[in-house]
Amino acid sequence: MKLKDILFPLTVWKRATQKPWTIKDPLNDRPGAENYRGFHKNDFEKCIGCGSCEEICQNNAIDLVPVEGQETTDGNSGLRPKIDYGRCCWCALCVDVCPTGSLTMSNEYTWITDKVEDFRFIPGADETKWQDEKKGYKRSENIQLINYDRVEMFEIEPENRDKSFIEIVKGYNKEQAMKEADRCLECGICTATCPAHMDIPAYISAIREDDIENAFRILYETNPLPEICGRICTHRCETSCALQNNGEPLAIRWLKRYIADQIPPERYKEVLGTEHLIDPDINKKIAIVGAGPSGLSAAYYLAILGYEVKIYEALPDSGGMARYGIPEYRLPYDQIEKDINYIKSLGVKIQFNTRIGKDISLDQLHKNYDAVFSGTGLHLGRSTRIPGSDNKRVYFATDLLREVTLGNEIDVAEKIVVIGGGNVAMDITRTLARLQNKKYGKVNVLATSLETEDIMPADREEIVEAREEKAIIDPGWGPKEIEIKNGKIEGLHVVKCLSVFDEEGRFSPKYDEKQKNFFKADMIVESIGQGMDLSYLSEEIKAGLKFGPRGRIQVNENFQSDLDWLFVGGDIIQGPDVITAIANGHLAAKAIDKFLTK
Amino acid sequence: MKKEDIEKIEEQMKLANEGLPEKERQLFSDARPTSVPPLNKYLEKFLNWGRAQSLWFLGFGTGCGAVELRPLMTSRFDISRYGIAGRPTPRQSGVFIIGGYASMKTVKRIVRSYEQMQGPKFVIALGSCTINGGMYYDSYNTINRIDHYIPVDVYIAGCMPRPEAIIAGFNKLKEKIKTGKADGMNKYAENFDWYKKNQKQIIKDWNMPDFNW
Amino acid sequence: MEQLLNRIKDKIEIESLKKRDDLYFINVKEEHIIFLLSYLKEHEGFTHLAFLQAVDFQEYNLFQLTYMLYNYNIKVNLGIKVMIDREKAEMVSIHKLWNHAWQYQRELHELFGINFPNSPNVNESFVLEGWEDIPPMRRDFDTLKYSSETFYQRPGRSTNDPKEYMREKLYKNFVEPPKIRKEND
Amino acid sequence: MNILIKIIYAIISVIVAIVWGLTLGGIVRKIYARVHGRYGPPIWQPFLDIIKSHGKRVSISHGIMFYLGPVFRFGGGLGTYLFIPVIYGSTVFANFSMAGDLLLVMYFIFFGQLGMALGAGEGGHPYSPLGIARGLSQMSTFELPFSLAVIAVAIQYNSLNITTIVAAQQGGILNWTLFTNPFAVIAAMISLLGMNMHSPFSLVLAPQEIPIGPPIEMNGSFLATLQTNRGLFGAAKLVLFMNLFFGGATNLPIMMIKTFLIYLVSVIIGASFPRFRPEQSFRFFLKWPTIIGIISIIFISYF
Amino acid sequence: MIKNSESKYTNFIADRSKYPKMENGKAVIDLESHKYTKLWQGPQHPGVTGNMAVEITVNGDEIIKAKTHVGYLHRGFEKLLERRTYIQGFTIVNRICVPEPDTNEYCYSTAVEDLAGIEIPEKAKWLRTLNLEMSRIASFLMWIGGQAGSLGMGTISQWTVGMRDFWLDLFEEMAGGRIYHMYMIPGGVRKNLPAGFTEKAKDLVIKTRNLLYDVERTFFNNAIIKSRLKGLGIITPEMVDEYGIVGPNARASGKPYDVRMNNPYAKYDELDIKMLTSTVGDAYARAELRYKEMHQSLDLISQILDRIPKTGEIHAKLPNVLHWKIPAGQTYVKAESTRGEHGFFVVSDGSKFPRRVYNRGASYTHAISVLEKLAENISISDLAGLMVSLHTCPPEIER
Repeated sequence: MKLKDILFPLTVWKRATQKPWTIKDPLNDRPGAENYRGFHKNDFEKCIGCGSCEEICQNNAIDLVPVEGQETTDGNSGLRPKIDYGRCCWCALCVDVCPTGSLTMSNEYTWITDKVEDFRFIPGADETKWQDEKKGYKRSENIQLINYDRVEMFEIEPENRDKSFIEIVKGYNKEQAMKEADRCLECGICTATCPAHMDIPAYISAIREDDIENAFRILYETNPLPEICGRICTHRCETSCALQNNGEPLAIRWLKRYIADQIPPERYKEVLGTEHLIDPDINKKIAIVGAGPSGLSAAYYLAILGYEVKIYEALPDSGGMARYGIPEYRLPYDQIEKDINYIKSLGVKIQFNTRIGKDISLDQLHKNYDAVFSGTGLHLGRSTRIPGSDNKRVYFATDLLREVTLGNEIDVAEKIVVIGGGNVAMDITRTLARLQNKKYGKVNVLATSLETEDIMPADREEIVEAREEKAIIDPGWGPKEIEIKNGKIEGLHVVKCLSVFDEEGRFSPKYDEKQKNFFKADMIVESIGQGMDLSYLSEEIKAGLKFGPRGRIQVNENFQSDLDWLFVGGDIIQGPDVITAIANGHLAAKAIDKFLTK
Repeated sequence: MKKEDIEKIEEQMKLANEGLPEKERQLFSDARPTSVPPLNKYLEKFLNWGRAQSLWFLGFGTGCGAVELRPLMTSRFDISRYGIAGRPTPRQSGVFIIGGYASMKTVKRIVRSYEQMQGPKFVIALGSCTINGGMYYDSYNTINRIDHYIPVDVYIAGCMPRPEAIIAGFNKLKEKIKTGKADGMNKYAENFDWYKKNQKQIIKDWNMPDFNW
Repeated sequence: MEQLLNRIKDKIEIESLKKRDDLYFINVKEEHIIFLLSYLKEHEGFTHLAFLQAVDFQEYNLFQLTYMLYNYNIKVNLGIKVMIDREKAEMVSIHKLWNHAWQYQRELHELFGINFPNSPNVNESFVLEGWEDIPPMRRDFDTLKYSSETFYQRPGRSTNDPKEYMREKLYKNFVEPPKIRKEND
Repeated sequence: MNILIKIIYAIISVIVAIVWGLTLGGIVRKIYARVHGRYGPPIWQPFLDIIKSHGKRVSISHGIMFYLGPVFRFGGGLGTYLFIPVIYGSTVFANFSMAGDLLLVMYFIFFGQLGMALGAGEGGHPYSPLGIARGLSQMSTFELPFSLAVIAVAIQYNSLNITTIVAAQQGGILNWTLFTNPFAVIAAMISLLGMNMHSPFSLVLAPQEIPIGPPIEMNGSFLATLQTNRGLFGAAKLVLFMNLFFGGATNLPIMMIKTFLIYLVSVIIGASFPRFRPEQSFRFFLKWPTIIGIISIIFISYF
Repeated sequence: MIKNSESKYTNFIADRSKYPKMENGKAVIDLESHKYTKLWQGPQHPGVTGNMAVEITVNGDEIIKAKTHVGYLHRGFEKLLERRTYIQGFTIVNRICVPEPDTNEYCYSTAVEDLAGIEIPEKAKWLRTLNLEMSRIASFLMWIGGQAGSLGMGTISQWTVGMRDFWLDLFEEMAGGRIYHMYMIPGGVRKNLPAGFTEKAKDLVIKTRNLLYDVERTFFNNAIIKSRLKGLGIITPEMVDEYGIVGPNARASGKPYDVRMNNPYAKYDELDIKMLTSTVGDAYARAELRYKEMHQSLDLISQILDRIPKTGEIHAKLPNVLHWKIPAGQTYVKAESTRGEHGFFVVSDGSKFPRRVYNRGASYTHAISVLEKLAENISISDLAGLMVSLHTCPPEIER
């Protein structure tokens, strides 16, 4: 025992002279750190109730419950997470995974109670003392537990596509599709937004499992035209995708296309299990007017229900606006054939070049068939009715597109102005650009619209691609007058458009007359909307129907008109877009079945 | 009622202690716990005040929560300022801190220790695991709710609750004691059969007396 | 290391797999295990037994036993994998080679139900007390079911699936898709 | 003097001793806390603890000896205290001082421990007898240097009456035994360390080894009695040491200061060292303190 | 490496001639003879480390036989992990050892990355190393407090556990959690260092060093500590292999095995680090070694803070974690915790859930076989000190 060893320990007393480390008031002096994982907060304005937090929670601590004052709308389920603090482990995975960033944590950490049921609460709805606390754990930008970046879709280079009508988008390959499908959160909010209410999470999950056949079956449950839809659908589902709150939405449309592309036409029956459809002994016949998406959809479902279906089509080929309104580079005709051939193979007959009202009247159909479904679509163009718009070199976009599809020669001018900012305007712009390129070797198409670029109704990628194809998009101008000299078009006078809609959301454009512009043109195409042609309805029938706003036929929720044998659907009722038409056809088919078997 | 009848009832009320081997049964008490009513109003008030001022908790780290007890007792948080101290024997402790999850093997010891504590005794349950299973809700070896097995006075949320939260929990417990609402001991005695049933359901080899005095 | 594997291959039939520079795996047959372990310990310097554990491959009706050895000199971990029958799970004890192996064997006996004859204390309980069910680490033991049946979760919880909830709220009329009328209907 | 008044005085004196002893305990806890780098419990915490212990509604007993244990312990403390004159010249604090009271006091120091041993043994907990064995062995060993020191003091002042010894030390600081017989004081102070049971001699309570040893089964009022005794006995010990070695006290404040300083020695050592192993502790007392004690006797007898 | 060490420890082997009777090298214990007492140290006992129990048979004060009982903290982690996806797993593994959760996180995350073939960014590796070293120092501070406390010197534990709390404050700023940091997520780490962290950490390194010097003066230069720890619980070099002892326990007996240097992981291969060993193998040597390793950790922390890149990614992109599948495979990843080699053996079968996750706790062997062996023939008062000197973390034994 050394003396040092006895004396040194006495130096502990040095500490007695120093200030103690003790925190004077631990309850108030110690707020949690800047990114402390304390109790939960939820910003209801951002929350969409997608349930990702519930899914990632390994403790089953989160329930999704309806909350008073939170409406269920498109892209918002109206459910909100309720957290059980008898389960939570404060790992903050729910915060990290939250696609909207609404769920966060405060730095508060003290909660004492003797009533244990209190520990189940809805952050954001229940009054808590930390709900306004700024500090606390937020979703880190540095880590991504979910992939917010879309898998790039391969497209043909502009220089390789601007002269021909070959399909631009190549579609996903297996690896890409798997990767894209992997991004899905499986919340199912998109299903409500989709007009056809397709079970999107289910088929995406099937892609992930690499079970394409099952995915294909899921598609056909609600949508018999997957190839068409997979290319030209307006994909409203993607606008409500939970991922778009923090990045790019899931490419649902491309994934649908991927599924449909994987199954060769000869295997359709085998995959869908319709190889040996029996005659269900119904002996009821249905006539369908128009071989467009709604008609085909209704025909398909009626056919698999066992009805005898016949479609009457005015044009020489089937597909309706999908064929005659969409250029081939977006939707190749062989893909339309693929879908339609399958429907035909189920026993649906199509009679082409038969215009109702002209070749055969609707009354006749009523007599010969048990029910009639009419989905005649919007084939007429609408005019701006500005001075000069009655010139013969002023065209409607729909007419031009139809002519292109029919293979008729179009007299393409050197300088063309397209009026309109929708997808149809983009379609015609790009079609004309291609034709010009073929004819003159250069492009001089200008598309203008009332709406400025940020509110243009056309898809973003359409605008981008149109520009890539050297078409000029110059939005934000209101057409005033078409200058005509000697019966020849000189150009289009426009003024700056300040706003398109008034405060109540009605169409009422306001112009700034001082800002003027003049677009030179030899040819002008109007693409500001389409109208329906209801001339096939005889007066007698019209008298039995009711008409709603904008001349639409009024139908009940089953698309049954006031004449109980006549079902109407498609663009003339809702839309216009292809998926709504398909949904209409689907519902109408079921309604017809119900109507006839009751 | 006749005296014999009372004796008969008392005989029936005795605990069976069937978990013990025959020769050990006589070594253990077979009396049930009884509910002890509070004393007269003012004296009880004074005693409650005294009880609240000096809380000795049992130094039994039943789960992860024990890791925060050491900072609590040492220089940084110094819980002794509030009259709270650890005690190594259940006989002298008045507060039982259930530190989080309790495995089946530990529940047996918790029950034993709790019963050995002398009333009034209080239980503080820390963390999610004691409330509804916490992150071990699906584990085959941890219980989900401690209040099924012993009465709990105060719950503290967290995983783990920080020392500050535990101090706040003690403050809440003190409040409860002062107002005389913390009577887990009487609750245990009154619902003794229910608690025993629950305990025996999960503790498979019950080789201890039914009530550990 | 490759040489070492070749030396072993000369003696017994093994399959080897390189996972990392410092981690190799060997598949070996059950009857060679004692020879291989003692050879590695005595002659090749794999003196440290890091662990002995089992993996349940229920679908193949096998247990995989993994002996993880370590060589202090060449600083390599070598995992030796043996497949044994799951129904009659029994393995030779290695407590004579390593003194602490009995702990692992006791654990495996309790949690997997693998028997190690002659291993000390193998029948004693390790972490469980009064366990009556099948050994809990076997894959056919459902821990959530056991837990919810035994411990009672706090009642009063219910959740909603967003998809179903929105269907209920927004498109209730959208009934099931038309059923394909097939022969077997 | 009227015996009744004497008893009333004794009661006052005992209460003062208990209060002072407990307060001293609180102060010491505060001091320890400062060394630990914290603030520590309030000084009045020991009183609150006693109230709490009395406030227990249920209190288990293990038999008649279990009751008697704390009573004996308290009796020992009371006996020790009652025969020590606390303040020199004060009638109130003179207690029952008499000729030869030093022997009685030393007897009572032992008595309490033995009583406690019986009571704790009745508790049936295996750690109790372990603690008792440690406690009694250690007591036997530290009693040896203490006895030697007391013998030296008795030889020095030629008396076994504490009052006489205190009286002999009056009149200046150099008259204290501390300076007249330093060896005896060293031996006695070392055994005081053992008596106070602070580290490194905290064998009996050693929570990490035999969780608080003998009183492991004590609870409720039993514990409260023990706690009260700790105040009383603690004060008694310190007063005895003050009287024997540090010149006694002529008034209450001096008594407080002196006892506090004597106690501080234990605290200074206690905060700096861990606990001895039992046999180390026994050997320690039997080695140097004993030798110093013998030296003190030789010193006082022949120089 | 070990020379003449034999003479050093043979001096301390207890005299076995007394009792009990030996037969075939084993003590014959007849419990019915009333010569022996059976005692339970734990689970409710302040002298055991955590919630475990040692059943001891004593003769007077001397322990004749000790038997460790564990399982009081068994939560069935390995079973639970089979029910959790790979990302969910990382939140639960850190509960395996409460005083030092980060090693678990590290091993688990790295094993998952290893199986999935993910390479994590440089900066994340540095941050992980920093986190690991910080957790080592926090754990060691708690340990030395326990070692002093087990011998009855509360002062040191009050200091060091208090100091550990400052480190926990740093953790709180760094990771958002005090005890459970959940920082090392598969793919990298969760957060960048907050502003001002480096300065705070450097201050704390200095503060801790000063405290350690105080501890050295009062603990390692303490006569009673020396007398109690020297010669207590000697681990011979032969025992290291025989019992699979790892970590400071092995290094104090002269086995140079430190995963950080033997099989460098994270960024340890780029740091200036030296293997510390001792040859004595008793409790005092172990304590001294750990004391030196604390200084080493502080040194490493300073190094890391200087070298940590200012910019860069901290997390590699993961696939959508909600349905993350990992190709089938098996791997074993180990790291050096304060108690030694801590490893995770992960088996994936290609599904969303791991097939098997096994955690090799460093104290698995030394709390059971080794403790049982070393506890024989020591005094009951030394048992707590011995147990702490082996540095046991019960939850990692039973998981």
